[in-house]
Amino acid sequence: MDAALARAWVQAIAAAIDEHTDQLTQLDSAIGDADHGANMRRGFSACLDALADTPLETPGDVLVRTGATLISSVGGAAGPLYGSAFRAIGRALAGPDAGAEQVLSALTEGLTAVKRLGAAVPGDKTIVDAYTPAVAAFEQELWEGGGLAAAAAHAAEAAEAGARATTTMQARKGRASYLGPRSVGHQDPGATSTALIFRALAEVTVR
Amino acid sequence: MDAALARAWVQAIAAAIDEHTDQLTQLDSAIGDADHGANMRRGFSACLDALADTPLETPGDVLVRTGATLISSVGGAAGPLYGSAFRAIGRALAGPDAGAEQVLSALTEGLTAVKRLGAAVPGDKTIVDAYTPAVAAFEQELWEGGGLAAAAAHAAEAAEAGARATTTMQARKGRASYLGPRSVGHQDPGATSTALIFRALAEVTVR
Amino acid sequence: MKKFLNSPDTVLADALAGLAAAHPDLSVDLDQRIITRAHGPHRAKVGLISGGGSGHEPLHGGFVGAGMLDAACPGEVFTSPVPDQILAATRAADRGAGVVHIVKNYTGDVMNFQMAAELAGDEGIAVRTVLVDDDVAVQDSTYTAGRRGTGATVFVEKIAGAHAEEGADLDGVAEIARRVNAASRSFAVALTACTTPASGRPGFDLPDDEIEVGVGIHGEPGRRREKLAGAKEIVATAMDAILSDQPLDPADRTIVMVNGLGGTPLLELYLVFGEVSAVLADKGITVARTLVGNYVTSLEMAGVSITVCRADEQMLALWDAPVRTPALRWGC
Amino acid sequence: MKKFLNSPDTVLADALAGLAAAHPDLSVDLDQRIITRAHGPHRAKVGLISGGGSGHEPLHGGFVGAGMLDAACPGEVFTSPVPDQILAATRAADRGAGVVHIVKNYTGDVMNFQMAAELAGDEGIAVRTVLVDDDVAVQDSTYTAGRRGTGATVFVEKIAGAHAEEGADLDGVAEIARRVNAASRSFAVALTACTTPASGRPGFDLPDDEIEVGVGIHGEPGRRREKLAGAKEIVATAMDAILSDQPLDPADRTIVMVNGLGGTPLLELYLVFGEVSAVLADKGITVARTLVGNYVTSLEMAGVSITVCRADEQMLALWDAPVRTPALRWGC
Ligand SMILES: Nc1ncnc2c1ncn2[C@@H]1O[C@H](COP(=O)(O)OP(=O)(O)O)[C@@H](O)[C@H]1O
Ligand SMILES: Nc1ncnc2c1ncn2[C@@H]1O[C@H](COP(=O)(O)OP(=O)(O)O)[C@@H](O)[C@H]1O
Ligand SMILES: [Mg+2]
Ligand SMILES: [Mg+2]
Ligand SMILES: [Mg+2]
Ligand SMILES: [Mg+2]
Repeated sequence: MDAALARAWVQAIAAAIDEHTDQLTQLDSAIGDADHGANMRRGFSACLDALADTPLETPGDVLVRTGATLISSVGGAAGPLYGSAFRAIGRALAGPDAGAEQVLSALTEGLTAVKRLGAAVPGDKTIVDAYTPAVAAFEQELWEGGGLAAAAAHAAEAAEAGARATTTMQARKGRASYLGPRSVGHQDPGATSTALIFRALAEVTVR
Repeated sequence: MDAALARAWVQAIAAAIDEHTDQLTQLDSAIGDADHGANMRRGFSACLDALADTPLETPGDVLVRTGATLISSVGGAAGPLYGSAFRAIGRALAGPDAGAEQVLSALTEGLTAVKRLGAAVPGDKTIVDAYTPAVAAFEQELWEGGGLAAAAAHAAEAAEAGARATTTMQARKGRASYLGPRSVGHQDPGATSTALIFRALAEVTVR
Repeated sequence: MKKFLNSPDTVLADALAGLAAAHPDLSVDLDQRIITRAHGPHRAKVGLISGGGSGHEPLHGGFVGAGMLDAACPGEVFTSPVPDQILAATRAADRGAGVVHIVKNYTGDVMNFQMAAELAGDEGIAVRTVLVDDDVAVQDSTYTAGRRGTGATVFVEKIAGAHAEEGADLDGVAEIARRVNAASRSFAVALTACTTPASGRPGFDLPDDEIEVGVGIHGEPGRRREKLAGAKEIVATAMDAILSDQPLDPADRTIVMVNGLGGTPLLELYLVFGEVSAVLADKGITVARTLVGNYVTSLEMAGVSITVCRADEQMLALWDAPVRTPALRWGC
Repeated sequence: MKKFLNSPDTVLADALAGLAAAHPDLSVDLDQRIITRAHGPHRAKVGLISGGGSGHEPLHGGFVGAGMLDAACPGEVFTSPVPDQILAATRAADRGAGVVHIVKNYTGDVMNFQMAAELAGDEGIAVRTVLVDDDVAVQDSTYTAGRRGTGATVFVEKIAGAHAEEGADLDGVAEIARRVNAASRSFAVALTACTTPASGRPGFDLPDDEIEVGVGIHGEPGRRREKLAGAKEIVATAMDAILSDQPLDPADRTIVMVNGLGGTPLLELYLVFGEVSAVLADKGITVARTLVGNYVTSLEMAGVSITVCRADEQMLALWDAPVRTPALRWGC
């Protein structure tokens, strides 16, 4: 992954979020406060602006800047969580062009950042429930000899499955936890946006 | 009309209002503030209480007390208007038993009181539009040789026709006038309650 | 109908009990249904009372206190009080210097207050009646009951109250009250209807993309229906109505209220105020004092009224005078 | 969606412009999105800031002023502010004596304030964070994000604000803020959902004869749904939840708030307050101070929250201390 690919990834996320803004908001409406779509759109459109006029050399620079922009524009739970994740991913991608293995460890750093900040574990009905299986699938594919594109494709599928699997969970973190058993039966908005983020990675890596 | 008949009239009005409370309120909802039914019910149920424990000798005493009770319990436009009307009717029925002619002039006094206080003329879409034809029909029937019961029956019919005729009028008095042309197409609540009052008179005079 | 109540018949009684419990500075007579100051005034001053239907809270009970009203008499929801009640409030407010009745111009209010004023006169209490009729949505013509009294009531009660407090005589208090009314114009727009406890149903049905323009404060439909528009356009409509009725020029200083009708979030009221102040700034008119909030409501109606008063120096000074009521308080 | 707005994307910016125009006592930085006092304080004192999503007005901007907050940082509707914004508010509030962050306990608020506190620490500003978590509808367990912060925020901001004003040091202000929070419990009930500008649709569908019990202030559904009941029963449910979590005894003195969630008429809030005060009177518990009105709202949601604080002498004295903000004002 080079700086151009990192940029392409962020642009692809922005496009996906734009397309799914309403879906994310309606998911958040059912078990939260109906702002996740607007939050993510505001954040990634700010990222596009932030990246537009700056020459950045490494994928790390691009993604650290993406994380910082998310933190300073999103707010809510998603801002710090995704912001920290992208900053951590970026920090782990210092060179001009990272290989698939390095991308794996960067993604893992991102997950660690999310878990450290939010203290969620798998099963809590959060971002972590999409992110964890995505990283595992990414790793598995590399282990089986696949390249970046194949790993990303598997990660996207796993993230989507992970997001779907949140439907039957009872939330134990974030706003949805206030609903207790009533949170069951709805897919988690954050896990859903995580799936969009991995799908975007899969898309740009095959190009 | 003696005191007993006057009492019976007030009781019959109370029963009729009770039955039509919701209708009056919904009419008032369309072109006013949705309280005419509740206002009239509160007023006439207070009249029942006020009359219950008091031996009153003349129909005038009964109806003056009815008027005073309406004034002190109804509020809104209907309270002073109907209150003044019944006080005026009562004041014109001093003796123990009034003949049909005397009832006519008492009813006329009531109408005069309404018009003096409210300054409405026929066509303004108010109580006056039911009251005026009712008194005219009452007089006509007496003139044609009818008695109290027949006169009251004709008055009731005329009041009902008068109330219905308010539907096509544009209000020029009371709250409905704020609606301008939008007041057209709805029957006036006050004219409707006036028709109930005359219908009640017709009912008790035939017994 | 979804409301916090025990029974439609006891709404007013129950709410007055709560008002009494909430405000030790008020004295609430639950039998006579009048609200007076719990303390003072301990000297002769002109009494100031107002009343009208309930459902407009904090009007009028929330404006009883030092610097504003001496007593309020709330009727049933959207129903003017009865003469007995108004008379009781008049007596309570009378300290020998006479009493001013501030009456919003509605047929029922006017007639009931008039009867009470006659009764008070019979008892030797001097009464002056001041009619408030500021709503430019209604033409004052022989085809209407005259303009409605709405938002300007707050301005009249505050400014006349301060004048009474500083010792003005009966005619002086009535005179400034009339001047404030004459200098004030209001216009209101509703996004939704409201439901009275007695009716149980919304006063009108409004499609999702339409608004009622030129509404009063009794849940009635407005002068006309329009398509929902942006805040800027809606404010332009309202300000046009207000400013074409009483043109202002750059030298004028104003008191401006953006008032919620009960169901509008404060966030939106501020947004509306922003548009109002932009319109006035554009014309070079000074906004000298402001009120943004729920002051004259129509139960839970989502809507907003705008009131503009062209204020002279005396009015501004009296506006700034101390006031200590549940709903307006400053300077003490 | 029916709202007074120009575009869902500009709601906050437009409302802040209106807030700035409405209150000369506030200074509103439209770029940084922070609200500070326009005048003073002119001496070193502990700074007090709070913030959170918008849509809860008058919280928090309406509580900026002498005797209460030094600055507020409003996020987008129902979205906590971002660290930059909180940092800007922290800087504006800092007069060398440190700054207390009053944070309602929501995952997003907590994380953003924590990041801002770290950044402020890097700049040498001493920050103490006080979490408000008073809502007894949520269990504080590993199965939830902990109790939500709701109505008690007003009590914390008022009392800690007064303590800061009288010169208490950073730890002293944080300590009393924590004590007020620990002594306060809230519970809320909704009759209707609310609609955020970004979503355009109500947060939930509620049949005409059902209510949401145990709601928060972000338009989310509550803990459970119940049949609509009379005010007395609804209040009994809420007071049970509050008093079984923190039993009070007759010697206790309380500050009680009956707070409208935005779309409830004041008439009904008073009615609810009457029931609350009857419950407390029944148990011999003294209501020493009261607030009835819209203080912590959830856009136009029809609903009510009840907050009870067991107040000691110091808290009551600080409650009574002068405050001069748009939404709470007395003693000056
Ligand atoms: N502690 C946490 N750890 C990981 N993810 C979380 C946590 N809390 C909340 N989330 C995620 O954040 C999402 C909500 O984000 P958003 O709606 O933008 O913020 P907010 O909840 O503040 O309104 C949830 O759907 C969930 O996936
Ligand atoms: N000036 C008037 N003269 C005669 N009748 C009037 C006048 N104004 C109003 N009314 C009658 O009063 C009725 C409304 O009564 P009600 O609803 O009880 O009082 P309010 O209008 O104060 O709510 C109207 O339907 C109309 O018939
Ligand atoms: Mg959310
Ligand atoms: Mg009516
Ligand atoms: Mg009425
Ligand atoms: Mg949020």
